[in-house]
Amino acid sequence: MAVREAEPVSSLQEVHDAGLDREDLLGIYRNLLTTRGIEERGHILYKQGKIPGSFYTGRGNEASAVGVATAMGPHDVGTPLQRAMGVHVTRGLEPWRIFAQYMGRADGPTRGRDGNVHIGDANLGLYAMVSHLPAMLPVAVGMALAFRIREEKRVAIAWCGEGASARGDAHEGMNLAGVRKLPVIFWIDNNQWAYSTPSHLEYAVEHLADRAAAYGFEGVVVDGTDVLAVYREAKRAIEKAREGGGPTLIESVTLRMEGHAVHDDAFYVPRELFEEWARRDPIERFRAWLRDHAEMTDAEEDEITSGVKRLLNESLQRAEESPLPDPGTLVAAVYAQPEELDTPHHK
Amino acid sequence: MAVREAEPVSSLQEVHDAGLDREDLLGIYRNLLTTRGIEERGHILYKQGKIPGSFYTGRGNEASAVGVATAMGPHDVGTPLQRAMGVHVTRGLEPWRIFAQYMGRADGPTRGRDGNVHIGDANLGLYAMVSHLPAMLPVAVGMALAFRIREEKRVAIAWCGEGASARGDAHEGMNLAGVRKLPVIFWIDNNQWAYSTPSHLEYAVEHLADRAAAYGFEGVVVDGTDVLAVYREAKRAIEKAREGGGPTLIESVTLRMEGHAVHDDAFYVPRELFEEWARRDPIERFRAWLRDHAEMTDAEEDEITSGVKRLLNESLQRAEESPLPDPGTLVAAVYAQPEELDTPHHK
Amino acid sequence: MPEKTYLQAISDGLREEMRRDQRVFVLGEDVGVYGGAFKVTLGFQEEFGPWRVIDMPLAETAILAGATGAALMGMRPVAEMQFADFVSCGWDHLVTVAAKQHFRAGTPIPIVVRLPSGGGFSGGPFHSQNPESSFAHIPGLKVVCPSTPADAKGLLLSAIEDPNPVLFCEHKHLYRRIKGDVPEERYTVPFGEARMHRHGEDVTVITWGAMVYTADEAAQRLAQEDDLSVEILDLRTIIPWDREAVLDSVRRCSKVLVLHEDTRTGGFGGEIAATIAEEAFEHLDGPVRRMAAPDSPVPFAPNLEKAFIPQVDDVVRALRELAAY
Amino acid sequence: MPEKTYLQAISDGLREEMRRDQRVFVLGEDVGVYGGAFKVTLGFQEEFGPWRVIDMPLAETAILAGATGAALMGMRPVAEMQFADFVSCGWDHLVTVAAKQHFRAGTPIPIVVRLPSGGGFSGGPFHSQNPESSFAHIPGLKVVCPSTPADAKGLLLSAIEDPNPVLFCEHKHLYRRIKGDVPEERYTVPFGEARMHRHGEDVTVITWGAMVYTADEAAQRLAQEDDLSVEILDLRTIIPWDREAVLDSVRRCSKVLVLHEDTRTGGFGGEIAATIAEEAFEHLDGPVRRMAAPDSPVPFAPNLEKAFIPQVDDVVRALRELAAY
Ligand SMILES: Cc1ncc(C[n+]2csc(CCOP(=O)(O)OP(=O)(O)O)c2C)c(N)n1
Ligand SMILES: Cc1ncc(C[n+]2csc(CCOP(=O)(O)OP(=O)(O)O)c2C)c(N)n1
Ligand SMILES: [Mg+2]
Ligand SMILES: [Mg+2]
Repeated sequence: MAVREAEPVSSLQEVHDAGLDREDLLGIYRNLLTTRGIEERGHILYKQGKIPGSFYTGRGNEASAVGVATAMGPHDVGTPLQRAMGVHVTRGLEPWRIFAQYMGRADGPTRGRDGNVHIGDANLGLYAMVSHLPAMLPVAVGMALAFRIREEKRVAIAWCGEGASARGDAHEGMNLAGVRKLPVIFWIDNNQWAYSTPSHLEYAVEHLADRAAAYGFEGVVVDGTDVLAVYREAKRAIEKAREGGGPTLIESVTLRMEGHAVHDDAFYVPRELFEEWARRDPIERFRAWLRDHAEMTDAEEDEITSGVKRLLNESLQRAEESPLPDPGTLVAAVYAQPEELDTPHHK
Repeated sequence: MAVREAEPVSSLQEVHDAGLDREDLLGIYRNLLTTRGIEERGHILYKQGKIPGSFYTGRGNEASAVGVATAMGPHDVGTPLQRAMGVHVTRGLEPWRIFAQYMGRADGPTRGRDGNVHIGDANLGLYAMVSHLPAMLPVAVGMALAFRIREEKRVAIAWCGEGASARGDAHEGMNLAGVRKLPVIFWIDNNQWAYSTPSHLEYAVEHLADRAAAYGFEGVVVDGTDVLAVYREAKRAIEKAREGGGPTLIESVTLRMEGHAVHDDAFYVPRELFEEWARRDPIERFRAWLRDHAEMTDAEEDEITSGVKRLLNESLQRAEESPLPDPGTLVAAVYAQPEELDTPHHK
Repeated sequence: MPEKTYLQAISDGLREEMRRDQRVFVLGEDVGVYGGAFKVTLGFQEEFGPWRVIDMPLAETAILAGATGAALMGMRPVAEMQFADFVSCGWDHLVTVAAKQHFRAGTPIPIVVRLPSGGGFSGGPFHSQNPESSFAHIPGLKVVCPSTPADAKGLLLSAIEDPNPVLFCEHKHLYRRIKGDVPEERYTVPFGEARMHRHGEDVTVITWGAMVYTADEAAQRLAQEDDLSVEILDLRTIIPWDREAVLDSVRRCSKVLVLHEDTRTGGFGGEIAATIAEEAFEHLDGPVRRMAAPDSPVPFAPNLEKAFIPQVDDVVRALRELAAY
Repeated sequence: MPEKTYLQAISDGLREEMRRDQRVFVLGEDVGVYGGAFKVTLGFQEEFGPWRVIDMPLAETAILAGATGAALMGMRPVAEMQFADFVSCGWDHLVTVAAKQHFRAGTPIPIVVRLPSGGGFSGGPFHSQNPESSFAHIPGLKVVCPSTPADAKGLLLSAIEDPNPVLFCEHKHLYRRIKGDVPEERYTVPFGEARMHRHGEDVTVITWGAMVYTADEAAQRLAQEDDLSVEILDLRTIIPWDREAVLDSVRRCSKVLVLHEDTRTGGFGGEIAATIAEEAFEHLDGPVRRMAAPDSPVPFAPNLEKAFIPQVDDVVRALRELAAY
């Protein structure tokens, strides 16, 4: 099976065909801005000394994250990673809780027990990542296994970085998904670097999407800065999986536009590469598209921009008011209690 | 890169071209017979209650094992598995020590500390397998890494079953080998079953050799019952690796002609499959070839057959005389002493 | 009440639970057509079909993470490791994801991992290990080691009900050797309650798994030959473990041997002995003795393995020494 | 003798050994151009080239098994885990292959695995763990936990010389915080010999790693405020560990606190406490006390982490209680 390289999206009609109306498009723009805004404010919080530990962002990856999350159905699930803040935003995690998480406060989704982007609200179908990459990928496969067993038309999305694709967990998960034709999408955010390590030291195949053939399913390469192409490819793969067509591996190509984390100035990335990809900034790119193809007005744009700004400012304030977590709850939090299984997820 | 399916070997000339003279051919026949003879006698020992634990053989896989071992150079190394007794035989492990190993005696290569085919004489370039499959595969890659670092023209062979190819270790090892173009051959003995599990529940690609493309190197499928084709493909891949051409994945197709182990009657394998592959018995096949193409005489054949029988009978006797291991040595054996590093291997 | 083998009790308990609860399913290597390496799930696939008794690829992380993912979606997976030893291949998943998910994310992971454990039949270094001590150190996991058929069934049902990852160590050497009465009806045995295997007054043995029977033989011999009264406490569950029962027994007998089949250094016996030394210090009339396998891999040859696994004679000797202290 | 940070001592020791011995090479994630996540190998690739300082794919089993394979071919690999926590991804290789190979096959595996360990700076559950207790239970591995710059260098060279797999736990919280005199010349610190960090008479603290400094502060405070004389023994190596030094100290002081940063249940402190309870029973004037982190993952928020890792106040309190016993 040959890898398919996805075309860019060029017309409003094409987008309509893929199931998005104009409101959806403006919503995507809002989510992109919110995503970047959260991470930019995160940087400020970090400089203010309010974020313990290190700080990771997904600058450059906003379109990839928002695009795929927009394509997910309400009952679909996923295990997003450190560069995929846009997934949480799109599925409705409130920004103030993300800020609270950054700062290790009681109202962060992990209540200060874990940090960074190790978040996921199960009520939104998102399950918190662990640092060990890509340990949640085979977990997403297990979710798809449950859907298959129960014959539910739900799909799981498993995120992975191009670097982490070298780990055995990626292989075991993809192989199982291929063997059992499970409804799971492997979403590889290929941002060309794994910390300081360039892709040619991580894998020796041209496109990671080529790997799909080794597991008996389809592989697609998409430009991760084109939010609509991302959406279209994600949608197609998700609906295919939903209808019993099995997994798809989608390699979404971007550049990690900052260091690995806040302490890393990415000296090892050629400056020209940054410049080149800055010109392909996913948000600016979509803004221009909306002006050209969807006639986004100045007023609409202002409304969105200022709405996002207001939301984030309020969110920051609310997060700062969130209390410190209670050390007395530490040990009690380790084990689940039986009644916790009486939730919609554990029905 | 497309998978190459290797042609059968049909003429003496072809074999000469691949570097084997008539003596070599008769030697291969002797090794095939010895390999099968060891395992047949193992069955008898087992029935006599002389083999503790379970008992595993590689019936049907003799040609695959002897063929690749014949192609290895004197300084090449490898990590053979449970169906590859022929590798040990070909590289010169004395049968009496194998019987001693089976019976848990002091003269087995593991001195009774490990059992079965968990053997490997480092002086012969062979390193003992562990049960956990395929944990020695990335170890073989590490051996190749050492050769690459020191710029030695040596090659490592990593064995793997088709079932065990589903494990993360296989992926991590192959990926590293591809990235660094290491001199290692991945030898997948595809005997169509992993214990009771058929291949279509282990992987969803047509040929496992297809996986090679996912790691940026060449894949070959060879008929594992054709010892000369096995030899030719192994030789080609080994010499390519030796000259800096990087890894090759060779999928050698056979059928496991017995149960997974002695306790398993393989009820789940269709009888017709056994019958079909019995007709392709690797030893009978090569015997016929030798008669047809290399004019093996009755006298030669008798000499080899009776020589093997004599060797094995003597070996059995010698093994039975081997003492029980000394329990007093147990704890002292756990850690190596510094002087053990003063060997050719740790120069 | 029917008498069953330890293996049959596990098999029947699991089958009944699968009949009762659609969410329970089995996944592992060769668990389907073959019925599992030890035949615990023999006939299950015929009854429940290939999507509730799933033959998995040879890939322990896929099995365990697959179980976790399915559990997060509301299933009750029971994963089988073909041998407990192979759980090392899924170690990262268990300690990194399964153990920590509730603490971090608040989502329970109700999975059971069945681990055919232990030695005694020349399985060698890779088919004989006891994994309970390694997992007992990882907060977030529960660890169960039944020794009787009735406990095996009752603890298995508790494990399936439990909202946390449970490692269920089945001792292979008990599978067909040990028989006992097993209630037909559904029942659970709670975690964290030790079983008083044998009442005694002079010295206590704290143990679990196959060593319960070794201790029992030793106790019988000492009762006859030395008129010594040995108490045997079968922990049954390692995490959580029944500190109160242990301390109570030690306070009564004042001398104690902690006995396990796993290797000594860093084994869970150390935790128990240390707890006794800290919390029952004033009640001790002698040093807290431990007996365990020596610090080596499990050897293959029968005579080596016998020297490795604590034997009745060894326990008798240790208890005599303690009694004489 | 120059003063160096703990990190500099490790870096310099490793660099000198690579200059001296062509067989020594480094492999790990981002160890080359980047110089490693903590910059221990900064500048190494320029000096030794890309085939002796190898940037590996993100694949811990490939790194560790790669090291083992190279070691079998006569190299002396020093593998870096980016954080100690990630060694869980290579657990199977270490416990199944590396630990057992010599016992089974007689082939030594001279590898060193560098493990940036420990918490104290909000690394959260996956960047703060202490792996020594888990590995200490696996026969065939050695486990080293230096606390001073001089020991870090000397033990690293011993680890490289050692014919066995050595897990070298570098405490991240000491990297830049702790300075000390480090001899310029090549020297080794032997395994299995504890370091007397502070002489005392009333009560002994057995500890290692960053807790040495916590214990030291507590001891200073108790000397001043309570006129209590606290002895501190820094184990330095966990496998092998210096039983004689521990027992000797306990026999002299008769009261003992075993202290570690890792979680309590199943932690190596249990092994030490149990050994003391068994072998120094008659010399004890009080219960063998243990102090360790509670049984939970390492929390992220600074106030939670402070409640988790034993603090000077906690140690002071425990020692006062012991002294008063
Ligand atoms: C198993 C494991 N090993 C090492 C690390 C340390 N680490 C964190 S991120 C990273 C690079 C990840 O690269 P990639 O998968 O491409 O994701 P990206 O950060 O580029 O989004 C590394 C090595 C880790 N998180 N997990
Ligand atoms: C990691 C691991 N899990 C499970 C097993 C148990 N087991 C032993 S052999 C085997 C099947 C192996 O199949 P394959 O790789 O095809 O090799 P074959 O036995 O067919 O030669 C299994 C599941 C094992 N050895 N290692
Ligand atoms: Mg990347
Ligand atoms: Mg097979």
